[in-house]
Amino acid sequence: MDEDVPSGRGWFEGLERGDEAGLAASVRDGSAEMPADWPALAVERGFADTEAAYYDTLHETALAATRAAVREAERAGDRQLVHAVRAMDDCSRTANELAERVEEWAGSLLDESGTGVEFAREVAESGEVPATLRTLAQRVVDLDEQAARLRTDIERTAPDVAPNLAAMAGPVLAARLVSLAGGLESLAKKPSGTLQVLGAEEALFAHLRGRAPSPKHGVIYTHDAVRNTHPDDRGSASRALAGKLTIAARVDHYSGERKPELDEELRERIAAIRARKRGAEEDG
Amino acid sequence: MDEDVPSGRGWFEGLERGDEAGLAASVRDGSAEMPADWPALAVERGFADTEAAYYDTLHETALAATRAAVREAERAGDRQLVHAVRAMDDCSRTANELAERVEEWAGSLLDESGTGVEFAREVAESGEVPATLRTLAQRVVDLDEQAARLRTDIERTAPDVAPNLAAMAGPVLAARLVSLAGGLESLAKKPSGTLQVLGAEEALFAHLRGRAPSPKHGVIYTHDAVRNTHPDDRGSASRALAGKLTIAARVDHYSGERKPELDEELRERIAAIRARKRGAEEDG
Amino acid sequence: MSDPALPEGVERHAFDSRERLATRGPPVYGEPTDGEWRAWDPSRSKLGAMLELGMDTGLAGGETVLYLGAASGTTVSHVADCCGPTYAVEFAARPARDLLSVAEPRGNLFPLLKDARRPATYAHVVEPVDVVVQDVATRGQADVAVRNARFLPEGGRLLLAVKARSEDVTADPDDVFDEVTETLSAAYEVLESRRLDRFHDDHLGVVARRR
Amino acid sequence: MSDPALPEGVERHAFDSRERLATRGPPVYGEPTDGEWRAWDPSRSKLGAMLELGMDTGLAGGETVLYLGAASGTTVSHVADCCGPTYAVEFAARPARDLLSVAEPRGNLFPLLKDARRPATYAHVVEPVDVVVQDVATRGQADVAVRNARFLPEGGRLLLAVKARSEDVTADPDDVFDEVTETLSAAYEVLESRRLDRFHDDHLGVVARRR
Repeated sequence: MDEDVPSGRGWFEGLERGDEAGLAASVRDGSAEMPADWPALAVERGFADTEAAYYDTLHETALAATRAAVREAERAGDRQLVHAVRAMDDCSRTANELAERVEEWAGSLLDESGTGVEFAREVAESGEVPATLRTLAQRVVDLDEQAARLRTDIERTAPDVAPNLAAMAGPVLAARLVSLAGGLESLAKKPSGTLQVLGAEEALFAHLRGRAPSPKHGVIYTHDAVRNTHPDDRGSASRALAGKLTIAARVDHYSGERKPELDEELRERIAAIRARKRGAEEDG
Repeated sequence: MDEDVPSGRGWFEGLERGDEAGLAASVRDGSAEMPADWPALAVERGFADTEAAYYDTLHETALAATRAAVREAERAGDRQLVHAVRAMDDCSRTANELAERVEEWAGSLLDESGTGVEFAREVAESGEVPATLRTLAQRVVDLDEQAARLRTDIERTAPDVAPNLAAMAGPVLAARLVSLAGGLESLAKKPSGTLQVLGAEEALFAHLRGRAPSPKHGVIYTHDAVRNTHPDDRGSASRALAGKLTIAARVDHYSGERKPELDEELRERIAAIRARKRGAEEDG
Repeated sequence: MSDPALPEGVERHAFDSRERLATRGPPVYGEPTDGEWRAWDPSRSKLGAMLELGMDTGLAGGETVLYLGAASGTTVSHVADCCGPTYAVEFAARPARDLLSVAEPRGNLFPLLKDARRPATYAHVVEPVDVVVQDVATRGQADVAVRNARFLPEGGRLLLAVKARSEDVTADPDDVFDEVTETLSAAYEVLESRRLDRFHDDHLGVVARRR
Repeated sequence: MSDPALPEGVERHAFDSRERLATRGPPVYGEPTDGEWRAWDPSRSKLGAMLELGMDTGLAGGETVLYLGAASGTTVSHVADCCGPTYAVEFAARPARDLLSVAEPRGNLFPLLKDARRPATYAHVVEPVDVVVQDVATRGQADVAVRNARFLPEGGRLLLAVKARSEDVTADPDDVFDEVTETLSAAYEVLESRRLDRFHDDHLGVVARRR
């Protein structure tokens, strides 16, 4: 193949040096079967005055393109997290559903009965039930252990994908928020009021149809800042928590830098809410 | 302990000799810590004129009580069948749900993807996915195998519990009908038209609300007599099948005797429906 | 034709020119008959085997009997043929269906679908008896016999068939039998025990008397 | 202090009174420095090990380089210090984040988040080069080198680190290395190969020239 006739377009071709976004996109998405003397071609075609100028632009563009690609790939890390948390919930749910079946079935055969995964664990080792019921109970135990394994993975992964959100919400709640929003980017772009009620969509829709009060919180209810705050102040606490979590998600998405001061701000805000006098302020 | 002072009431006490149901229930459900000379006591207390008369009544009552208890226990056999078929459906359903999760997750990681339990089987052995996804896929495989194991059990048990129904419908469909009716007794007591649409409750309710045509068949659709009959004749085939299955369920419940002639009657009826000329008879 | 070691009502009769135990009563499972007499097959019946092997069961005929583990009624039908009021306890529903057919023509046979481990569930029906015959194939067979000792007066007989494999599938049958004897001693004195291997693998026949 | 076997821009310097390879450039991971010079640790770098072991890499300094498998940029930072335009391809996002920091102060280092198995995805950016340095830890390492031969003129150098365990965790490393040499022969002539065991277990350093 003749090196002077490139089998694809150079990354700079058809673009201006000032078009940083276009150039970065071209580096990321373009292709050519064979390389060519791109520096010489760039000068020849007027993209750059000199090869040195070409390399300067290439340097800036490669950094920008790679930075964007890295960020996007790490958001793909958030997609793995979403898969993991959904799989965890699936495993817990199916473990509980099958545990109910085991409960009903074993209850018809054993004098002493029980409930849930713990009972399934007993049934799996019982000598007094048919072998098929024992293996069914073992499936429940397996699913429960799979859920635990997924939880461990999430606890390990979430701080990588969303360091501030994971630190503030705990890895599992962080993963659940990312999952409910459909990804870290989309979580980062949501207003704090939406994050506040993620997971309470049913109640929210009922509210929007005028049939229920506005929900105060969705899955963030499981956070200590809400759960361990006096019921009268939970609206304030939810709003404050949602606000800080939104900031954490944005920092995670746009810079990825860990900012421990965010945690401290949340702690102070919640302490203030809990400390203030009952009724001294109007509260939701 | 003094044998003359029984530590519990004799089965006949407080009852009349003519109260057959009450006496049978007392034999089944009563209790005493220690035995006593019940024949002498029965005469002494005027339940029977002589011990011979007492034994006659005991004989009849023990037969009646045991017959009822046997029938009920065999219905308990049908309850085991109900547990097994529901567990089988639970395992298939959860295997498929988790397989979808595996599919989504593995699809984000592998170039070549697939669907369902078969794909999960591949993922469970793939070296290219995280270990946790592999074990998740293994849970799918395990659940699928558990469903197969339950099916084998049902195939072995159903002919014991409901020999005629199992022979006519096949063991799994027989178990499903018993399960949908809530037991063999309640299946035996349903009119044939109800058996015909068991499992099509949604469609039936829609019909009753005037929003849909009457359903022609429920789970019996999976029976060869319906599925392999020309669509125009499926209404007739469903009715005929439901009628014969109802008879089979009744024979199973009330006598438990195997009557192979029922299968033959069904075969002939379905052959007649399939053989008759299109449009020569009015048909649903 | 009567035999001094056999209870009244049990005799040896020739069926197909072979001498076999027999009782008088309606046939149950298509066994050979000779007039009113029907063969009692020791390989289908532990008690039949005990009699065939010449064990001293103490049965004289006409006793009141509690039979634990009646199953489909093969043995208990012969017991009812030669004894008095016979209470037949069986826990499993399917064999009990057959037991019903056996009991129907026998006015002195009272079938009960009960758990032999829970005598209080039938003590309101069963009177004190002269003999307990037991052939249950669950774990804790000796314990079942001890629990049912309440139906026997002092000196009353226990005719017990013990299945070694029901206790521990891995243990040596002799150890199992020793342990059964030990457990029985809480309520019984063992008079005689003999392996029934000729008719029933891994089974022991025990004759005991209520202490 | 210069060494005839080393490229221009790579010298041996004393750090903590120990002679070590060094290049001039901004430090990357807290390595020891001596003025503008910073130590090039052969146990953190396959190319460093090849130089330390005295392999004839053919590097003179100032070459245009395509570096495949740049990881977090430790080695490629030294390459960029002593060479000309250096294209650094890395496939994994997390190390590439560190590679960005390494590349920022080096105007001749161009980081690319690309799959080295798919050269068409970066041939529109990478010019023909004098040297390909490759240290990818995936299966098919030799195949990656062959696919990237398109960037080299005839006689251009390939400096390749082969990790035996990436190919087959069970096979004998020698067999793996033989097979790699065989695959390479489609596009390269192997000039020298040496085990890097002293610095890197189960690794082979290969110097080859484009046919």
